[in-house]
Amino acid sequence: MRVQNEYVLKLIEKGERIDGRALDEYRLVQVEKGVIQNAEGSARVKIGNTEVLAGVKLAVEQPFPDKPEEGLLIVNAEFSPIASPLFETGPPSEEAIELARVVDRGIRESKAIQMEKLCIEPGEKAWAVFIDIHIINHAGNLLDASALAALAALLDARFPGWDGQKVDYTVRGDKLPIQHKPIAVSFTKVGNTFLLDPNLEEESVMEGKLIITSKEDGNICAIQKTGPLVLRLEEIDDLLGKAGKYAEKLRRMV
Amino acid sequence: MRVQNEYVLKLIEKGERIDGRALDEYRLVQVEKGVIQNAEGSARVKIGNTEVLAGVKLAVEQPFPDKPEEGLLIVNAEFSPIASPLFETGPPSEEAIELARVVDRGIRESKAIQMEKLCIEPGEKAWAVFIDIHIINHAGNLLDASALAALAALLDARFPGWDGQKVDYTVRGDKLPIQHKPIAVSFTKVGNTFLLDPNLEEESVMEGKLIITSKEDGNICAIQKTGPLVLRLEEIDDLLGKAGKYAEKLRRMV
Amino acid sequence: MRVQNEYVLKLIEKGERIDGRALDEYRLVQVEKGVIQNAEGSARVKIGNTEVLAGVKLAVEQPFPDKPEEGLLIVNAEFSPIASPLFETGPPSEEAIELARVVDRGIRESKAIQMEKLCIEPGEKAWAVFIDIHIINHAGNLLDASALAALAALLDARFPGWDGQKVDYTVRGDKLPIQHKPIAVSFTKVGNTFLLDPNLEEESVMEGKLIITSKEDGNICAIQKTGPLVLRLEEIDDLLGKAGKYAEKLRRMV
Amino acid sequence: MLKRADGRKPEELRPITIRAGVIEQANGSALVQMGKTTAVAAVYGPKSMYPRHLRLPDRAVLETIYAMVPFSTKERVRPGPSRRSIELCKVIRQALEPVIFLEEFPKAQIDVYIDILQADAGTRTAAINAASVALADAGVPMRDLVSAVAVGKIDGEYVLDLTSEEEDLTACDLPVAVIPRKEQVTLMQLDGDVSPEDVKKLVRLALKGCQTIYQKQREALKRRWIDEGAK
Amino acid sequence: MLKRADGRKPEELRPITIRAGVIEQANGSALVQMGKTTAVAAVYGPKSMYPRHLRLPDRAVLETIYAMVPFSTKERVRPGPSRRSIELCKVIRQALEPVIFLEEFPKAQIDVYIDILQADAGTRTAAINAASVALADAGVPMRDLVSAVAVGKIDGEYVLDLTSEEEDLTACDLPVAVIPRKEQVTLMQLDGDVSPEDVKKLVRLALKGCQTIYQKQREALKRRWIDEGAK
Amino acid sequence: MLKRADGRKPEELRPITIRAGVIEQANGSALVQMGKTTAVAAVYGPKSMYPRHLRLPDRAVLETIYAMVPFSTKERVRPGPSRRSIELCKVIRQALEPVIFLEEFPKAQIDVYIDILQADAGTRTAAINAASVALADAGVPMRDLVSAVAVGKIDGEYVLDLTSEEEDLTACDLPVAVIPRKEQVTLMQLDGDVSPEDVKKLVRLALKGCQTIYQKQREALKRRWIDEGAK
Repeated sequence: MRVQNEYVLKLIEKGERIDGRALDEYRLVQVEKGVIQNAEGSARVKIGNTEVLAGVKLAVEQPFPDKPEEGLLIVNAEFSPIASPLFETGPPSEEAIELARVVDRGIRESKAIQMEKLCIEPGEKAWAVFIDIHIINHAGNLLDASALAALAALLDARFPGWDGQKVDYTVRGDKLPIQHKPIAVSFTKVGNTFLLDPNLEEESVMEGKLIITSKEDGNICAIQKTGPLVLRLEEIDDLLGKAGKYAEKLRRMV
Repeated sequence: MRVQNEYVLKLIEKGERIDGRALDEYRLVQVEKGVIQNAEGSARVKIGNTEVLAGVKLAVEQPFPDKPEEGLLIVNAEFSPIASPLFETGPPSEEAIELARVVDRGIRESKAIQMEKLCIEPGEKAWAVFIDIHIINHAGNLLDASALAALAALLDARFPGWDGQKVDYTVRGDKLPIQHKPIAVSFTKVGNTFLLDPNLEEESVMEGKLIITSKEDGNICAIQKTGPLVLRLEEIDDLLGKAGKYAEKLRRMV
Repeated sequence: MRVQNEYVLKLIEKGERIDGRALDEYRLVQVEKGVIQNAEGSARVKIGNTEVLAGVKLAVEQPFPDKPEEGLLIVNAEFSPIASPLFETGPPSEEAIELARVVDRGIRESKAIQMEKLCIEPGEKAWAVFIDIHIINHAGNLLDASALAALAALLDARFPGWDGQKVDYTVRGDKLPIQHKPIAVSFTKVGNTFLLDPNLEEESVMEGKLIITSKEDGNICAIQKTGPLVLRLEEIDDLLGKAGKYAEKLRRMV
Repeated sequence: MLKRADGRKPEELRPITIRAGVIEQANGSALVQMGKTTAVAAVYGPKSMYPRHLRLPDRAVLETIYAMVPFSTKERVRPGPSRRSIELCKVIRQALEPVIFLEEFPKAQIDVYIDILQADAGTRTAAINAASVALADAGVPMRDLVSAVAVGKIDGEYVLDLTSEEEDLTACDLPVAVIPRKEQVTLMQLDGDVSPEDVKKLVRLALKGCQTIYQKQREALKRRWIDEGAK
Repeated sequence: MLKRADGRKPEELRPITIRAGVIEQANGSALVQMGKTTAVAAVYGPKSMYPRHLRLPDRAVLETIYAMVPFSTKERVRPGPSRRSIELCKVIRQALEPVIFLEEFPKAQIDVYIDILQADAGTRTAAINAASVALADAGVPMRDLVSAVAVGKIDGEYVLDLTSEEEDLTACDLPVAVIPRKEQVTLMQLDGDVSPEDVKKLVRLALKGCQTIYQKQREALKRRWIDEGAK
Repeated sequence: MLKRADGRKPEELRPITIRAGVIEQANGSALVQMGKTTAVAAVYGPKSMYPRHLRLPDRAVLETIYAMVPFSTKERVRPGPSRRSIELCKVIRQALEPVIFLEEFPKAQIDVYIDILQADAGTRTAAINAASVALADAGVPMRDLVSAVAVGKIDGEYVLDLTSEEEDLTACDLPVAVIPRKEQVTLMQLDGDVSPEDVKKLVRLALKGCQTIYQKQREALKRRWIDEGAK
């Protein structure tokens, strides 16, 4: 393990990677929508061997008292133990909670969903959008894959029926009012180098990541520094400048 | 322990049991109803040294959305640590949950309770029947004792008062609408032999059980294979044929 | 530790204490109200190095069915791990729950709050008074400090606004209807001696405590014997006789 | 003189039944009925304590678990510990500890489980009465039994062994446990609003009641030993 | 003859797809689709068991965790174990145990995780089919595979492999798992109201269905081995 | 220029008070008030880590627990961890780790507990400021302190140290923690909708604010050491 780690580190110092990619090159990204019939929207995202499923379910609930004229958004992630020997059964881990909350912030802060169009009866009834992220195989870079899957599932989603009393899940109505496409790009620091889309070996030697979620107009809607990483101002400037470009490439996939 | 186990096994091979019973003979079965005054219905069942208490409580709740014109049935079992050194404090064990669910299915699937007669106001209010099973002493064959106690407690139960607003537990009204008497019989496999009503020693060497719950008309309303037992088709046929006969004997006790 | 303990014990046998106090002498008691702006009422109590914060929050809830014309009182204590190496994170310990319940009983049984004046709409809406006790530093005698802080916070509390629909926490209205001032005094038995306001060293060698909460008129509204202490009748008589006097001294502080 | 709803005199206990040895699987057990309140207690141990790091080098750890069965009350009790039951586990444990020679079993644990099958006030005192007999039935060495009862004050009169109806009328609810031979109090709690003089008199009334209960406890153990001897 | 909503004959299985080796991180894995029901299983182990005190001296411990993904059903499923899923973990484990040579791995544990991605009845039988292939894919030594399917009785006719629509119509729901070569039953549950004769015939129908599923399981493993060999 | 509700200039911090050594029982502690936000931090350790299997052979484990006191906000906070507080524990820990010489204490653990007594925005940054002083007060060897503040953009202007009123107006909320002497960022989060250029400028504004806070932290530690020396 240790020998392997040093090899990975040395390669990266030279600007190379164990799987031959360029530092800013993603593995093969595949997005498939509509994969789960019982979900109102769903998507499978594969980035290399990493595989993530996102499902959107809708229900009618009472709006939050401070936002009586808006729908509700709930993002949840489960790191299923099927996906990795590192994952355990039980309540969501610190990592799963952080991932879900970063994905949530990207969608919420970009106003990707027109939340006011989810209101049915102000203060009484509104659509609640549940986005569940389910990891199928963990081969690195879960965050970028999860955020992409969540967005793709939202774009796939359609309203079920509603007769004023109960939801009819056999109906597949209009699309959800999605107006923006936030995309998360994780810049991963290994040694003194930043790279994109780390695999598991690279994550095992990384210092941490700066995750930047941006919109079509290049504006930034969420940032999260994760791991015991430190960042110099010039590094931050550099990554902020690049995030939009890489996001745009991923955005074309959904 | 191991010596004891081999002795039990050898006896059973010869068709004998350590307490001298025939293979299909129950220990002394005693059923006593009305043992708990604060319960709407209750029963104590003893089978040999095994002792189980079942209590029925009624409350008014909202019916399930998919069954707006029916009452609710909730069966719960607690393996109290008073009853055995094998039981621990804490949330119900896998065994306790399985037992409660098998008892529940026998009652539910046989339509023992006329659930539609528990409805007070469709979609709004109906009686919820809580059956709680409490083990007092565990000397083997908890399932048969628990299912019998649950049925006896149901037969003992009477509605409390209801004035449209709240329940008056000081009133003891009509009996519950019970129309069938499902009885569970556990066939326990030890070596190549099936026996009834195992004691603790026999349970410690068993392969598992096939639990068959049947009604007065001989129809079967619940089956559960439990333990790492395998069953041949002829064995299943044989047990299916016998279940009703043994159930009838127990049914006469309630 | 053991040597220290024996020294503490020997001193107390002689009627002396390691910090030079008389057996029935409290450390410096300081009460400061209005220390938390977001609470409807709050108080910090210091007894020597022991420091406790109590906060009162009000919300509108449904009254309990058996008391439709009264408000609700909820007392909760958290032994924050900031306060002592003895405290751990997680749900409240047995000790924290006992402390909260003894404080609760003193307030409830003395009718310190005119609960019927908290009713807004009988059976439908009433003020719920949440008293949260938060330990900042544990240097002995948490109970007396907590009960005092809870009372001081109640006396400091004012109603927020209520427009019939929701609570407006920016408004600071009338005082709560407080009509009595219950005070808890813990008599701590070390060897054969009872003393007041034990410090940590004294608590580490005590047998236990008799906690007596009394009102202005000398009546007793709560008692709790805590610890594996035994009490003779004369001891009880003696402590019952003294509780009111010491309570009066503390009462003057709030 | 106060007329009690069940016809008792103020200083009269409810009918009390005590049986030792009711749970065959336990090392010791007892059933106590005080009026309509029924408690059953089982003792498992002394036995080696796990996990090891909780062992005490010089004495056994006593664990008491008090629980109400869901159908023991008018309103169904949700299973699992409540804040009330957590407090009761603690005061019951501390009512029993003073009589047990825990120091005879270093590194061991003794588990006392108490289930309330039916509740009509006085469940903690019935629990203590049952637990104390169950401990003796298990052969755990003890200085004495512990006996317990609740007292109150209704219409100015001191009354022994409250029912739940009486709990709504009393000026105070004062459960007391004592070591009968030494007349020492091991549990004392009070809810209410009464004078110190009232409390003094009530404790004495409770002690008197406990002496009667003590006789019943001893008789139950005697019956159990005779039965055992007869086997 | 009964007309089934999806056009199947009474004794016809839903379209079934089985793929082995779908999760790269796992020691073995499989995906099973039976109609609209999709189960994915992953095996981790055999590996040393922790915590140590749970180790068995003479065999491995088999752990099975069955979970429904929140968006697998029409009404969203709340994450975390339910009473239903706890029971299913147990019966699935006991359906698999009889075929695994657990005694070859003393002190070890074998974890089988099963996620239901989409549910349209028969999730426990799909779970068993997937788990059994995943165990074989992981190279865990087994006597045989286990194959499973649910059967029922609609309008007097025996039907194989129920959908959730059919679950609302059937006189009984009878999931069965078998060791196909020995024709031994390792899981058998029933909900309903049917005669003993019905049950006998239904078990035979299930066994017949299982033989077909068994072929699909073996083909999936063969494809996997050929693919691997080709690498 | 923007008029702030509390009269501050855009680039002005709220009144800040820092006191070290406020909890006698802790190895180190600190209280930080930034406007109406109050955080108190306590450090216990370095000490031997339990359970043993979580020990790291080459460094200490840092544990940070962030909790809001129930009465710290307008709506009462329910006690116990929330998803928000679990995330904050993680980012706070990772903001502090880079400055602590954890490798000096193999197999040990250092616990940092932070309670928010009063919340008016900026609780995570106040928590970091308090924790960092508490660690120094405990004598834990550190490369430098960590200083933190949140910045935002209101009506086109960059503003330092947001209140909760301002959080409702800002185009983004950007909490930042830095190692002041090296000008390295150890915490950075953002909620909002702003251009990359905005972020660059805001980080610089935060850094400037942190330098002022850093002076206050050092003064608090100096006062504490002088007080101690005087004893």
